[in-house]
Amino acid sequence: MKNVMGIINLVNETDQLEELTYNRCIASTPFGGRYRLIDFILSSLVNSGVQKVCMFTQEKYRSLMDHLGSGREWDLDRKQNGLTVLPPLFDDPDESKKGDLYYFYCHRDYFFRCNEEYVILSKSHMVCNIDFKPILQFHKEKEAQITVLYKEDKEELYSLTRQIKVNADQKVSSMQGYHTKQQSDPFSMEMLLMRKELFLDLVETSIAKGWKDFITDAVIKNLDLLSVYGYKYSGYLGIINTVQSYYKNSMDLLNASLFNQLFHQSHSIYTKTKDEAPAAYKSSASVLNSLVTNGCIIKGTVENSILFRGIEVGEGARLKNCIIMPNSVIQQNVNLENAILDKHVIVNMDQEIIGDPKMPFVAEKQKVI
Amino acid sequence: MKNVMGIINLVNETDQLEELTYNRCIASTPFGGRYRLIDFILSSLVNSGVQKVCMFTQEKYRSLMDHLGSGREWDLDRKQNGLTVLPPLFDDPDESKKGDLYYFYCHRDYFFRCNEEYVILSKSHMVCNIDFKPILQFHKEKEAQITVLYKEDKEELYSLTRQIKVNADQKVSSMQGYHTKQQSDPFSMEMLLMRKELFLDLVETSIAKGWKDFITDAVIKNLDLLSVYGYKYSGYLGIINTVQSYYKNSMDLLNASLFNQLFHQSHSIYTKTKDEAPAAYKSSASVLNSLVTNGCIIKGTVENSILFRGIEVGEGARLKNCIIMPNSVIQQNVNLENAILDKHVIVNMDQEIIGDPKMPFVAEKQKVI
Amino acid sequence: MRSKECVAMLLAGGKGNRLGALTSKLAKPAVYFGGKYRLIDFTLSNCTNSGIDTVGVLTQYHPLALNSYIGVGKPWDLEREEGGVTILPPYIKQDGGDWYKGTADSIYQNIDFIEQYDPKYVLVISGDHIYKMNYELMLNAHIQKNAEATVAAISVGWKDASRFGIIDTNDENKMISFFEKPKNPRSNLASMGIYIFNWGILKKLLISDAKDQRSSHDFGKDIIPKMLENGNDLYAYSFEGYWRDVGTVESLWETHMDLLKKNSAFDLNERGWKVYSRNLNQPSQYISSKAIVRNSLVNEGCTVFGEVENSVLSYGVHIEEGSNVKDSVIMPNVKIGKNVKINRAIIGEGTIIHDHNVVGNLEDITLIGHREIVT
Amino acid sequence: MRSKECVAMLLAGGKGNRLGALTSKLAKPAVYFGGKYRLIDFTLSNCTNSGIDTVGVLTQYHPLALNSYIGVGKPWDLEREEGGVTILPPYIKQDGGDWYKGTADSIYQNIDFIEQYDPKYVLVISGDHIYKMNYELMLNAHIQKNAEATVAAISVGWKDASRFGIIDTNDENKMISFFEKPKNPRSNLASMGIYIFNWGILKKLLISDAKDQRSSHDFGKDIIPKMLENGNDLYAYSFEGYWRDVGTVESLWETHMDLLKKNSAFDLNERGWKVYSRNLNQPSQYISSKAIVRNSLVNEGCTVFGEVENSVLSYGVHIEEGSNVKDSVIMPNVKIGKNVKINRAIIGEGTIIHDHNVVGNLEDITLIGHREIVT
Repeated sequence: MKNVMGIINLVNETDQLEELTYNRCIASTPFGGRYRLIDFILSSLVNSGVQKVCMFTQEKYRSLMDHLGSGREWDLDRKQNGLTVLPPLFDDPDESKKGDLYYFYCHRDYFFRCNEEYVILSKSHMVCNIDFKPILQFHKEKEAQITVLYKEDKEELYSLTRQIKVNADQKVSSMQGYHTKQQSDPFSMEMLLMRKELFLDLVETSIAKGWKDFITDAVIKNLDLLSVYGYKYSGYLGIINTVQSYYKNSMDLLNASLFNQLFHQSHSIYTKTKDEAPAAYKSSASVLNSLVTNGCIIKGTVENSILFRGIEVGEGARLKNCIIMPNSVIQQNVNLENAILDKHVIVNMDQEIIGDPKMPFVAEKQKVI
Repeated sequence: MKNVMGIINLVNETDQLEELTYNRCIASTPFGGRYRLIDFILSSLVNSGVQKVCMFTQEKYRSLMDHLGSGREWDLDRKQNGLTVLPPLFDDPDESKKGDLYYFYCHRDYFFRCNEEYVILSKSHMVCNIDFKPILQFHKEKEAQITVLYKEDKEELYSLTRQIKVNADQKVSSMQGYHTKQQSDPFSMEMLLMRKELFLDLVETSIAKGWKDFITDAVIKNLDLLSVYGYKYSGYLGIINTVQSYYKNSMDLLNASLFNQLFHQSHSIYTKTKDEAPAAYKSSASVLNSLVTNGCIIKGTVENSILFRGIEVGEGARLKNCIIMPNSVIQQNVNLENAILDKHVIVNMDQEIIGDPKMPFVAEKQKVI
Repeated sequence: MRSKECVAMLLAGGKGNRLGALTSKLAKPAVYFGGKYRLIDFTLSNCTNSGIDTVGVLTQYHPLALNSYIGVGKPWDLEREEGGVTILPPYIKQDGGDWYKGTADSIYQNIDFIEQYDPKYVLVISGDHIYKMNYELMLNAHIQKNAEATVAAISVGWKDASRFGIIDTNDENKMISFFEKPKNPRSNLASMGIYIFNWGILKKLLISDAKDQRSSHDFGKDIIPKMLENGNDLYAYSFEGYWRDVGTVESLWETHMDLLKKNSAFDLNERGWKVYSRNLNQPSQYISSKAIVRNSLVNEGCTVFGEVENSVLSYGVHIEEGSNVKDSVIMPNVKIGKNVKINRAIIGEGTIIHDHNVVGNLEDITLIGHREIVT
Repeated sequence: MRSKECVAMLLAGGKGNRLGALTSKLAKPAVYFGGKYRLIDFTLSNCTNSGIDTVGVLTQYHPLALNSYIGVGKPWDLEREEGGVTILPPYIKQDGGDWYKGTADSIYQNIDFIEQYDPKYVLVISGDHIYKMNYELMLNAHIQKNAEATVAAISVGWKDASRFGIIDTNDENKMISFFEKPKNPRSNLASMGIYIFNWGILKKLLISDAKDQRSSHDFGKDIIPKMLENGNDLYAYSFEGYWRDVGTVESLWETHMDLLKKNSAFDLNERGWKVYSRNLNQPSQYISSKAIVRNSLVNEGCTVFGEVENSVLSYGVHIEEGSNVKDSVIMPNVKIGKNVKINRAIIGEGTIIHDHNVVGNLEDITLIGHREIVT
């Protein structure tokens, strides 16, 4: 995979995560106890042997930069190759309305300097642990110009996806806009493999036509002209672009078999690490069917919940179906159900909050309840 | 100096560097063959034993971030302490008109979390190699509330400075606005030492009064109320905020004794390093009174000039009184006098450019001549 | 190279025979502790938290895991442009090579390393103690007393005193006598094996000690007694926190149990005194709906389907349904099958315990080594 | 730990006796070269540029400078989360310690290190050669030939052949014979001391060689001849670039002079094949208005007031007015006074040469060691 580079495109990601993304982009949203969404695609690329990754950022990316740092945790802090962040090159915010194609176009010099033959284009809202090697293999065997990853899923997803139709010979015959998925139709994972040359070609010709969006315009409008193949992915996949889908996919991790599919593969998911002591379960603690992270000190009852690092759960407190992000404090005798607390939230003693199981209560960062 | 933190304030730095700062801030302007201006204050702080430095950035700081990276080269890549960049917290560009006081005010939480007793407030446009330890000593001895560094210089500076009056007992009696210096009056180095508490106090009360600028408003308008002392600095100092002062101070480095004052002290100036081979002087090379950096390949004649890294000087080419920034190429038989070439400039064969010795010719980044 | 006021020399070459199977192919300071750490983390974190940024680590026994673990000291904030952590193995000189013959000899052989930094003081510490100590305060005391050497000391129970180096001092903490493992101890003030020396004096002593054929080249047995004999000014520095030498299987187990006590004297979560260690990429711990976890420390990467009580689990431990782990220390990546009972045991890294086994008893601490398979 | 296809083992324990004063307290691979580098930079950069990301460095002779220099390999882009550079000194095991007795023995003693990565191939290289080689191409040839071992080889002048290990091959590059320093060489194809082995086979050989009392535990003298004897499939891999073993003062000097030749066969500025090294914080070099610098390589931190011709200056060299340095190699921080003449000399690090001295002659290469003072 030395001749493949990764492009992570954070421009115009569909975002209905509301409070969770008021001050951050989707890519830096905490997920799964100790990760941020970006970790999954980044780790997948690195584990597949990709050594060069560039990332197009658009807005609210300060916490993402903090998280990524020099890229060291993903082994992408390199003199040769490694991680490159490509921020918008223009100062006029109006220009950003021109869409991701314009972002790519402004940085085409960067691609000219890269020697890789192929690119994998992806977004950040797909939670997965993918090995891209068989996909390159498939791409070559089919002599495809573009390979799109897709998935079939019978379950209700609560997320917005792009429907895709794939023929018996695995050719893609149509791709739609973003919709809430209801049926069991296959949908695009928004991950595309193609030659770098074709990618740059499509960017240049589409810009000339006044088009804006790579997939919606450059790919879908050229679907007849290009040989686009669909590669069916069958591993774990979470699609996170609405609060509901965030909540559902988080809760799915409490299913041990899904958890193992995502995390206990031969390849790890990497993230920024912190110096926290092992989680301390005190003698009054009772924890069932939950994910717990280091730095937690638990004296109360925790059920069907995800605790990020450094959470304190006071004596007599009860958490059920909750997601608690780093460094939040749940004081004594609090009763919390169906809730998502962002970072550094404090819930004072004896409070009770019961959210709706379909639409959980969400507390913004640093809120005191 | 463990109880002193550095604050480098890049907000509203007086900038008449024209082409040199179209796409970068003063702090990241290349200087002295292999440095950027920020390196001097940053190294001075670190060499004095300061372990925590925060930096307020305003705009055009992308190349600065690239340069600083994780702060590793300055030994500021730390878990405890180290370098923190504090970018504007607001999205509305109008708010930036509120001045540096507002920037400080928005980040006051950061200072509350710091344990240091003193702050050293500085800007980035002073080229120097200062040991701050005697200044802290002076500050304590005088029981000063604020100590301002100042300098007397008989030479014409071509830069904009703030005049300062210091009494016989070293108390500061007045400070002026920025002017081109003509006489031999003492002037402020815009470096202030004070207790962190006083700094935060001044920020808060000045904001309440609708003031904008820390020195112009919070310090100068309170000069009667505060005991402000002046510490006279006598080492090398370059003040870079106009093209003329940039050129003059660069040329000054070709004076071996000034060069040694700045660089060959017991403390080094740190900068981001690159992997370049030693400079190669070919058999046709003739180099006189010049600074040359690694990665240069010299076949022509170089006189009274500063060559940054990776410069090629072709056979028969003549450079005189020039400053050539990284990776520029001077082809055969070019004749260049009194010129500043920014990074990646190419001067094609046989070209001749003679600038004015007082107002040198400046070529923007990536220009082809 | 800027000179450093104080350079730390960390002794990490010991074999740790009394830890049995745990150290058969592993240096003692690399032994796992507290669910997440290795023993050496505590001493290295002490250095960082005390502002000491130059540490030489003396290794010679099975150092591979230890060397890889330490690297250039990044996890402990000890990756520095000047100073930081340096691993100092024995080496061959022009006239041949010598292994380190004792604690003092290991410093003697690295005089060149210390001289690079031109320090005033040298701090000598060990990599196998569990404690939090601000060496800066000890250094301040050393300087204030105008001492030539200062030895950190802690009060121990009188019955244990004869297992330690015992210090007798006057009212001003000046050392009057020092006896290594005395039969009839004069005091219960025990040396913690932590020394600060004026480098100039220590250097001379090390050079003359190296020539002394009868010396065992040990700080406690040779250097300190010689200094007392020479009339040097030696002081004791009293330490009053938690301190344990985890030299035996029993003390390793007991020290773990101390962590689990209510209001434990040793808090791993203390803000302002982090214990740093190399972090591994492990997902959050998964506690199933049938699991019970009480009064325990559990690290990331664990999956628990059984019962865990009063125990410490390192990363990657897997415990299946119906199993019960009590009063035990489980090291990384141990896999425990169904209906297993473990009691008062230490289980080494990567060991697999199959279904229905019973490990441990109420009498002794049971030790199972690394990478064993209990069928 | 992910498995690695190929692990490199870099031999860096040699004493380098023939470099005299330069290696009296310095491992040979740490000797300065080319104004900016140390010898080991070339081999480590080859690894990086060949995509090999796991390198064990075997050290035992005066390793302090070398170990500090290598650190965790950051300058060579070899600081990796898995793999990267690991320093492997000799160590003490349960049954005592052994120094490395030969090149093969040093690998034998570190079988555990290699096994961690479960590699298919092991590349054995030395830290004291100057060359640029893409080991990936050699590995590809090894795989394609289905070889059990591949030895890199270069054509040398027939008169020099008896100084090398000489390889005789058939038309398909298969090795027929190998003789270490033969009196009557059968070919002029010399071994470069660069080997690729299938790890499974090498491991067995190393274990049996370790038991062989008569073996000198050396790759060239023992392992390769044994493989030929056993009928293993050994191939030569022909290398056609610039390659020098800088084992003597003369060859060290000559290799420097090669760098200065017009159209030198060895280009330090080659784009796409950077030679990495640890960078020091030194200002730009200052060439005064009275200086003459011609056909020379000069590193940062130098200040030149005199004449420099056909020479290489490392960082921090200071040459005063009226002095003339010709056909010489000046190592870091050398201070040369006024009216000094230096000709065909190598001057060691930190040496000071006072005014009016004359160093060197037209016959031999003159060597002045490190930190000397010539008054």
